[in-house]
Amino acid sequence: MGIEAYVGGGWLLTKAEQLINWGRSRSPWPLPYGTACCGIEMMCALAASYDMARFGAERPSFSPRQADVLIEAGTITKKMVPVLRTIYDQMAEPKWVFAMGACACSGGVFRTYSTHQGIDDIIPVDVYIPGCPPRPEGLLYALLKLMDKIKGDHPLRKKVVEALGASHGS
Amino acid sequence: MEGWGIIIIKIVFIWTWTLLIATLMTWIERRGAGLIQDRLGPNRAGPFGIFQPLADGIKLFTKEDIVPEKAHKILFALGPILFALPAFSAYAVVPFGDKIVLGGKEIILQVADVSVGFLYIVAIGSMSVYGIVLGGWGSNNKYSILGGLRSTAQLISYEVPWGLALLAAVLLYGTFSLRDMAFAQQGVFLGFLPNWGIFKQPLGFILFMVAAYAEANRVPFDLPEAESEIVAGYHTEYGSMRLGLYLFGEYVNIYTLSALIVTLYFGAWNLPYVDMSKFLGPVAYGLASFLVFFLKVAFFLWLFVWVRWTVPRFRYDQVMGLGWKSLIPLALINLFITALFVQFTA
Amino acid sequence: MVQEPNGPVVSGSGDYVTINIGPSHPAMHGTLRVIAQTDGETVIKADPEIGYLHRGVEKLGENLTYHQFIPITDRLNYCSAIANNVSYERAVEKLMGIEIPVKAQLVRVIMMELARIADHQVCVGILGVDLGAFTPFFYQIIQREEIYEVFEWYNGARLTNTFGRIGGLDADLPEKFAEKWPGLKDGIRKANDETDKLLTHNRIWMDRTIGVNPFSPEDALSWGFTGPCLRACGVKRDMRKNEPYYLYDQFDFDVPTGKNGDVFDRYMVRLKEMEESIKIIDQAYRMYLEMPEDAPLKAKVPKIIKPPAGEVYSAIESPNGELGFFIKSDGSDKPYRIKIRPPCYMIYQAFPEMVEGEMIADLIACLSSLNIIAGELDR
Amino acid sequence: MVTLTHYVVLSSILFGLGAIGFLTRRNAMILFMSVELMLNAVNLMLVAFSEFRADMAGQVMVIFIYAVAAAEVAVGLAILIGLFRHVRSVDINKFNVLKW
Amino acid sequence: MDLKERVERCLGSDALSVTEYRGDITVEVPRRRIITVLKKLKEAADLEFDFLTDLFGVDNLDLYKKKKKKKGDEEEAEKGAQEPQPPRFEVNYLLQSLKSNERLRVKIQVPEDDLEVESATVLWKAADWPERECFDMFGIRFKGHYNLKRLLMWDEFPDHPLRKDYPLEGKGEERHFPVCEF
Amino acid sequence: MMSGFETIVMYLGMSLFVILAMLGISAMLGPFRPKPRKRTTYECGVPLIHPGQKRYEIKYYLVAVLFLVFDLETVLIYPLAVRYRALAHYGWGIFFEVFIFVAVLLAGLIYAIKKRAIEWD
Amino acid sequence: MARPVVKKEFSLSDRVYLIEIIKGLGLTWKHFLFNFRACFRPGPHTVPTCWQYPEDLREIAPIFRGAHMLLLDEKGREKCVGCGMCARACPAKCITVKRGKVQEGEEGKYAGKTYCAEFKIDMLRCIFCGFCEEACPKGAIVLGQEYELAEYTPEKCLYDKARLLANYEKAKSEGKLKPARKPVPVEAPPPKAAPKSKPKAAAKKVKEKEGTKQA
Amino acid sequence: MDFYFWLFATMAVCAGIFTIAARDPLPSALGLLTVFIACAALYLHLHAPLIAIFQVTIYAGAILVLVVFVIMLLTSPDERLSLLQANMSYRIMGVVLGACIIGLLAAGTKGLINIVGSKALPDGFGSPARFGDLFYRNYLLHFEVASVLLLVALIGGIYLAKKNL
Ligand code: SF4
Ligand code: SF4
Ligand code: SF4
Repeated sequence: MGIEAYVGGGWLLTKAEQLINWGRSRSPWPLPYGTACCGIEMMCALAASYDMARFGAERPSFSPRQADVLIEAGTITKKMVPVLRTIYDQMAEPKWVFAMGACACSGGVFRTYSTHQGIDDIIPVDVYIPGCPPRPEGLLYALLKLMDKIKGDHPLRKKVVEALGASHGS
Repeated sequence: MEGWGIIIIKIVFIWTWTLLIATLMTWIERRGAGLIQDRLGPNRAGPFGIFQPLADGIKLFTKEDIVPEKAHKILFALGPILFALPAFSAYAVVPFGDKIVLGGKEIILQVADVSVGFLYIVAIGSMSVYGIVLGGWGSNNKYSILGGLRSTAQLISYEVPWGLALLAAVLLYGTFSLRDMAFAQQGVFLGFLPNWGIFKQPLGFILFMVAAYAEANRVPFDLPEAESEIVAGYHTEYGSMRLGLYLFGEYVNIYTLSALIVTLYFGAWNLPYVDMSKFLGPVAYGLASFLVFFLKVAFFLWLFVWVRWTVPRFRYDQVMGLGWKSLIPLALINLFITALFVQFTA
Repeated sequence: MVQEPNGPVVSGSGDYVTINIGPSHPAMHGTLRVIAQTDGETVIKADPEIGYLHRGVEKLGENLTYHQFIPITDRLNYCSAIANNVSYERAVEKLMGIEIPVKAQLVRVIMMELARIADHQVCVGILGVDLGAFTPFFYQIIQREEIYEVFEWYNGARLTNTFGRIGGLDADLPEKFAEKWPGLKDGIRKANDETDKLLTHNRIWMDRTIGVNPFSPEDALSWGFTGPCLRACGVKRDMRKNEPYYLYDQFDFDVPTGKNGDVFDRYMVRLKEMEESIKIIDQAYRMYLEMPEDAPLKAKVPKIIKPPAGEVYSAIESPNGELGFFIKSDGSDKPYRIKIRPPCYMIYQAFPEMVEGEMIADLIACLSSLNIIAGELDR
Repeated sequence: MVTLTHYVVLSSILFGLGAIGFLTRRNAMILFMSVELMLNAVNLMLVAFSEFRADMAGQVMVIFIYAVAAAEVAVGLAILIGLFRHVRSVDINKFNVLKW
Repeated sequence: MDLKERVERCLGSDALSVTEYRGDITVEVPRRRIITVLKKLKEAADLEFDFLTDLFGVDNLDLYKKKKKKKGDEEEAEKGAQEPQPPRFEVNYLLQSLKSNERLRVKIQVPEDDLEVESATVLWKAADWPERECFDMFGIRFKGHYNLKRLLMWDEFPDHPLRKDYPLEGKGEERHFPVCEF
Repeated sequence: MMSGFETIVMYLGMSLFVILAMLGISAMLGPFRPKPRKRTTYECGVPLIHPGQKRYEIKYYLVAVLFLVFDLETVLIYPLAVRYRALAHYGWGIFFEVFIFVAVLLAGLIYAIKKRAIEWD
Repeated sequence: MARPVVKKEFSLSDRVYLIEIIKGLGLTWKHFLFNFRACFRPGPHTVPTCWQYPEDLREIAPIFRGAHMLLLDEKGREKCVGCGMCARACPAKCITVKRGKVQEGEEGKYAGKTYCAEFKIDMLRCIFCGFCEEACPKGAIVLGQEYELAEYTPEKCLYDKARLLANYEKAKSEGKLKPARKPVPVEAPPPKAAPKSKPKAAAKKVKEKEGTKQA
Repeated sequence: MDFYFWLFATMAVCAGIFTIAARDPLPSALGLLTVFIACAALYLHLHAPLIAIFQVTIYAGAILVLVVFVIMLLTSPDERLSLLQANMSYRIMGVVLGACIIGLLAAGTKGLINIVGSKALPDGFGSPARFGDLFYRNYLLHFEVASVLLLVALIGGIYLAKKNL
C-alpha cells in the first residue's frame, strides 16, 4: 500500500527491518515472572548449565519498562490476575509473552476455585510451553521459536502504518 | 597550538573511542560474568557474541518510549540527558597518550590540556548527581525516588573522600594538569620502584579506588540500582534509549575513572624503568604510549567487572558509614601524610 | 484505576512512606508481597500478604484419589519435591498401617537428603543473589543440576519427581546414582567451600548478615518455628533426632545449630546441614549396598487405595522444617480432608516481628534467609 | 566589544530578577533560590571588575562569597525544615504564626 | 504412665473422649473450654505440650450425609432428621511437647450456627495465621484474634472454599481486573 | 588561555548532540501504541499505595549539609595545594595551614558522628 | 521486643575489608581462567558446566517423562484398546478416549478387540506425571523423551491420535524408545496377621466411636 | 568573542526568569542550575577558570544539591506548589522594586567604562598558581575564618535539623 514510497526503497526497508529484527531477537531481556515451580526451572535456564544469556536474554529486569519478554512461569491464581495484567500493560512495545508450564498455559492440574485457567485470556501469549515444569531446554527452544517469530516481523512498516493511522485519526 | 582540524579530529576520535570502549565493556562484562560463573555469556550474536552490544543497542533504539502518566515530564526527559552529558564529556581533559608527531606537527594525545583540567573532572563529577536525582524524582515512583535519593546521597558522600584523595595527589604533583602529573611519574622512586603515584600514595590509591567504585555505582556500592530492594532503582521507569543512556553512561564513567586511576597512580603511559621515547620513533612512540595507556586502563576496566561478580553489596547505611567514618578520616590522614612527605622532600 | 481489595492495614500517616514490595519484585520470589511502612530506611511495620499462589491444593486433594495426590505434593515445596512426596506417602501409609520395607526406607532417605541438599543450595544461592553476590548462586546451581540428573534418572523428572508410591517405591536406585555419587559429593562440597570462601568471611557479607534479624529461641518456639530457622536460634531440634523415622536413629550425624538466629546463622546452619546430609547419604548408601539385590521395595498394597476411616497426622523433617500431613479418611478412595502443615507458613507469620525496626535491605535478606517457598506457604 | 558595562548590566539584571523573585514568590524554596541568584549576580560583578581592573582580589572575594552562601544555605534550610515540621507547608505566608 | 492416661488425668471431666489411632492420641474437649484446656496441657508438669504445631478446621458435612445414605431406610433417615445434628465443623489443635516429643491432637466441635471459638493466640503466637486461614476457609470465627481477616483469598471473596458444599472449581468468582484490548 | 576551554565546550556540544541524536532516533524508531493503562506507575503490579505522601528522611539533608561543607573546604584548599611544593620552601607555614584545615574538617566530622547525623537507625 | 542483641566480633583480617575480597578475587579468577581456556576447546561443549542447547544436548534419562506416544506392537498394530484407564488415572483429567469396536478386516491395524476411536491429550494441561503410563494395562501409552514442545498456538498442543502415533514413529526412528519398566520387588504379605488386622480393628473402633457420638 | 558573551548572557537571563517564574520548585532549581553554568562560562571568558570551576563544583554541585534535597524533603512530586503571590499589589510592588534595582544598578555603571581602561592582564592572571600565592600571602586569615565559618554552619545545620527529629 505504498509504504515503501514513504520510506524510500523496498530493499533498504527490508534490510533495515532485518537489522532491527536481528537486534530484537538477539537481545530479548526477560521479565522473569516466576510464581511457582516453573520459576525454579526458569532459574535453571538462566543459570550456568543452560545459560539463557547465550542468546542475549540476560539482565533479567523486573521493571516492565525495560523488559521484552515476559516469561510467565508458574501458576496464576485469581488473586494474581490483576497483577499480571498490570505488569503486562506496563511493558513497553514490542513485547512478547511466554506461557511456561501447564499452569500458565491452562491451569494444569489445578482445576480449582482459586486458580486462573490459563493466562491467554488475560494477556496474549506468543509461545506456549507445555510441561510441568518444562525442561530448561524446553524454555530455550521456546526462545528460539520466539526468535523465529520476531524475524518475521515488520517493525518499520508497522510504524509507518501506525503513523498514518495516527495522522488520519486525529 | 594545534589547528582546529586536529582538535576536531581528536574530539571525534575520542568520542568514538569512548563509545566503542563502553559498548565493548557491556560485552566484556557479560562475557566475563559468564566465564566467572562457569557459563558462557552471550556468544551468539556475531563471533564470540561480540555484536551483542549492537543487538542490545538496536533493541533499545527500537523500543517504545513510555512516559509514566504521573511523571514530571520535563524532569523525566532531562534525567538521562543530565546523567549522560557529564559522563560523556568528562573524558575531555584526560590524556590518552603522550604525543604523536605526524607530518611534522606535534599532536598532544589529549583533547584539552587546560590548566585546571583536573578540577574540571571534579566539577563534572559533581554534576552527574543531577541526572540521577532528577530522573528518580521525575519518574514519581517510590522505588525511583528512593533509588535516586540513595544514589545521590551515596554519590555526594563518596565525592568527599574522592576529592580529598585527589587533593593529596595535587599536593604531591603540584599541578592541576593531568598531563603534567603523567610527566611527573617518569623515572624511578627510591632507586628501584617506578616513580608512580601508587608507590607514593598507596593509601590514596585505595581510597580513590573505593570512591571510584562508589561513584560509578558499581558493586559493592550498587545500591541505587540494588535490584533486590528497589527493583531497578532510579531508572525503574525508564525504558528504551533513555535507559540506554543510563546504562551507557555508567560504562563511560567507568572508563573515565579507570583512565583517571591510571593517570594519577599508575604512571599514565610511562613504562617502568624504560623510556620509550628514547628508542622509538615519534610516530611509533605516540602509538606505543597510547597502547600502554590503554592496556593499563583495560586492566582496571576488567577489575571493575571482576570485583562486581565477586563481592556482595553493602547495605545503605553501611555504605554511608564506610564513607564518612572510615574513608574520610583515612583520606584526611592521607592528606596529612602527603603534606609531611612533600614538606620533607621539597 | 483498579480498586485494591487487599488494602494495607498500615495506614499512611505522618512522615512515613509506605513501600509496597512485591508480588512482582526481584526479591519476593514472585508471589510474596510485603507492605512495609518505612521511616526513611527503617521499617516501622511490615505487613505480609500471602495467597498469591493459593492453588486450592487441600480442596483438590479431597477430589483426587490417594495416588493422584502424589504429583500435587510435588508442587508444594517445589525446591525439594521428594520430601513432600515422602511426607505424604508416609502419612497415607500410617493411615493404612503399613510399614514399608527397609530397602525402600533407605532409598527414601537417600533421595530425601539429596532433596534437602538441593533445597539448601537454592536457599543459599538466592540469599547471595539478594545480597548482591551472584556468583555463589551459579556455583550452587551447577551442583544442583547434577542432583537433578540423579532424580531424572531415578524417575524421569527433574523437579516434580512424583517420587515413590504409597507403600514403597516404584523404582530402584538407578545405576546413575552409584556412578555419580562420589563426584557429586565432591562437587557439592566444593561448591559449598567456594560459597564459604566467597561469602562467609567477607566483611561485607558479615556486615549484611551478622546481627540482622536476630530471633530469640523463645520467640521462635512460640511462633512455631521448625527446621533450620529454629536451629539457627540455638534450639537443637530436629525430627530426625527427636522423633526418628526411617532408620534415622541408625545414622551418625550432627544437628548444626546457630547462636543468635540471625541471617548469618541461618545461612551457616544450611551450609553445615548440607555436609551432614552428605554424611547421611554415605551411610545410607552403604547400608543400601549391603541389602540383597532383590529385597522388596514395596509393601503389599491393594491396587486401589482405600484406607480405613480414621485420622492421622504424620510429619517428617523437610528441608524447611516440620512438614506434616493430616489426613482424614472416610473409608473411600479419596481422602476426606487433607491438611498440610507447611514449615514456612509458621515461619513466615513471624516475619513482621522479625523485621520491625530493621532496614529495608535487611527485610530482603531476612526473607531470603527464611527460604519461604510460596508453593507450600499458600498451598 | 564586550565591555565592563555589559557585565554590570547583566549582573544587575540577574540581581533584579533575584529581587523580584524574592519579593513575589511565596514558596520558601524559591525564595532561597532567588537569594542564590542575587549572590551569583554579585559574584559575576566581582569577577568582571577583577578582570577589567586586572586585579585578582575580586576573584578571591568570590571564593569567600561561596563560603558565605554555603553557610547561609546550610543554616537557612535547616531552619526551613524546622518550620516545615510545624506548619507542614513551604508557603511563607503560613510562617507568620509566632507560636511554633 | 502412657500419654493417654496422663492426658485423661490432667483434663479430668474436660476430656470428652480420648482415642488412640495408629499411635496418634486425640482428645476431644468442649468447645467453650478450649483455651483453659490448652493452657492446662501447656502447663501441666507431666505433659508440657508447649509447642503448637498446627491448627486447622475440618468440615464433616459429607460424613454425616454419607452415613445417612448408607443406612438407607427411611425410618432411620427420619430418626436422623429428628436427632440433633452433630456439630458440622471441627477445629483441631496439634500440640507437641518439646521435652518428651510426644504429640497430642485436641479437637473441638463447632456447630454451624455458632461459629465462634476462643483464639489461641493468647497462648501461642503461632496460632495467628492458622486461625486466619481457618476463618478464610471455613468461616470459623476466632474471638480475640487481633487481625481476623482473609488470609489466602482476596478480601471480597464471598464464600469459604474448604467447606464441603463449595464446589472444587468454584462458583465462578473472579477477582475484578481491568481489561483493555491486547 | 582560552583555547583549551573552547575545546572542552566543543566536546560538551558534541556530547549533547550525540545524546540528543540518540534520543531522537530512538523516538523515531520506537513503536508508539498508547494503551489505557500502559502509562500507570509501576508498583510491583499492584495499584499505588498512598501515592500522595512521600516525605523522605531528614538524614539525606544532613548528608547533603556535610557534603556541602566538606566539598567547599576541599575546594578552598585546592589553590593552596597546587602551590604547596613551591610554598613549602618558605618553611612550615603552609604545612600548618593544611594541618589546621584538616583539624577543622575533623572537628566537623567528629561532631557529625557524635550527633549520629550519619547513622541510619 | 525481646530481640537478642548480637555482638559482632571481627578478627583483624575481617576488619580490613580487602583481604577477604582479594581472596575472593583469586577464587573467581581461577574460575575465569579455567573457563576462558576451556572456551577454546573445539566443539560446542566447551565450558564443561554449560550445555549449549541447540547444538550440544545434555544427556537425557531414557525414562524421562516427556511427550506422550501411543505404541504399536511388533506387528505394527496399535496397542491401545481404548479402555480409558489412563484417562481415569490422570490427575489433570487431560486425556479423552473414545472406544471403538474393531470392524471386520481391521484386525491388522489394532491389537485388541477394541481400539481407541479418538485419543486426545491436552498437553497444556498434562503435568507429565506418568500415571497414564502406569495405569495402562496394555502398555500402550508411554511418555517419551521429547521435550521441545513449545508452540505458537494452544490448538497445536492438543495432541490427537495421529500426532501421538507420529511421536512413536519419530522416537523409534531415533532409537529413543523407553526401556521396559522393571517392576519393583514387592514385599510378601507379612506372615503374622497382627498389623493387617489391626487397622481393621482400629477402624471398627473409630466407627463405633462415631456411632456412639451420633447417638 | 562577543558571540560567546551574548550567548551565555542570554542563557543566564532566560534561565533566571525561568527560575523565578517556574511553578514547581524543582524545575526552578534546574533554571538556577543553568544560570550557574552560564555564569561559569562567563567566568571562563573573564579569565577566571578557577572560579568557573568552583562555581560549578560548589554552587551547582553542592549548594544546589542541598537545595534540591530539601525540595524533595519538603514537597512531593504530586503536590504542585504553585505559590505565586496571591496579592496583586505585592506582585506589582515586587516587580516595580526589582525593576528599580535593575535600573539603579545599570544607571550607576555609566561612569564605569572610564575607570577601566587597560586590558593588559599580567602573566598567569587567574591561574591556579597565582591564586594559591595570593591566597597564601594576603588572605590566609580570611581563609581560616571562612573555614571556621563553615564549621559553624555545619554544626548549626546539624543542630537545627536534628533538634526536631
Ligand atoms: S506447570 Fe507444573 S511446575 Fe509449572 S508452576 Fe504449574 S504445577 Fe508448577
Ligand atoms: S492407552 Fe492404555 S489405558 Fe489408555 S485407553 Fe489405551 S489401553 Fe486403555
Ligand atoms: S502424564 Fe499424567 S497428567 Fe499427563 S496425561 Fe498422563 S496421567 Fe495425565
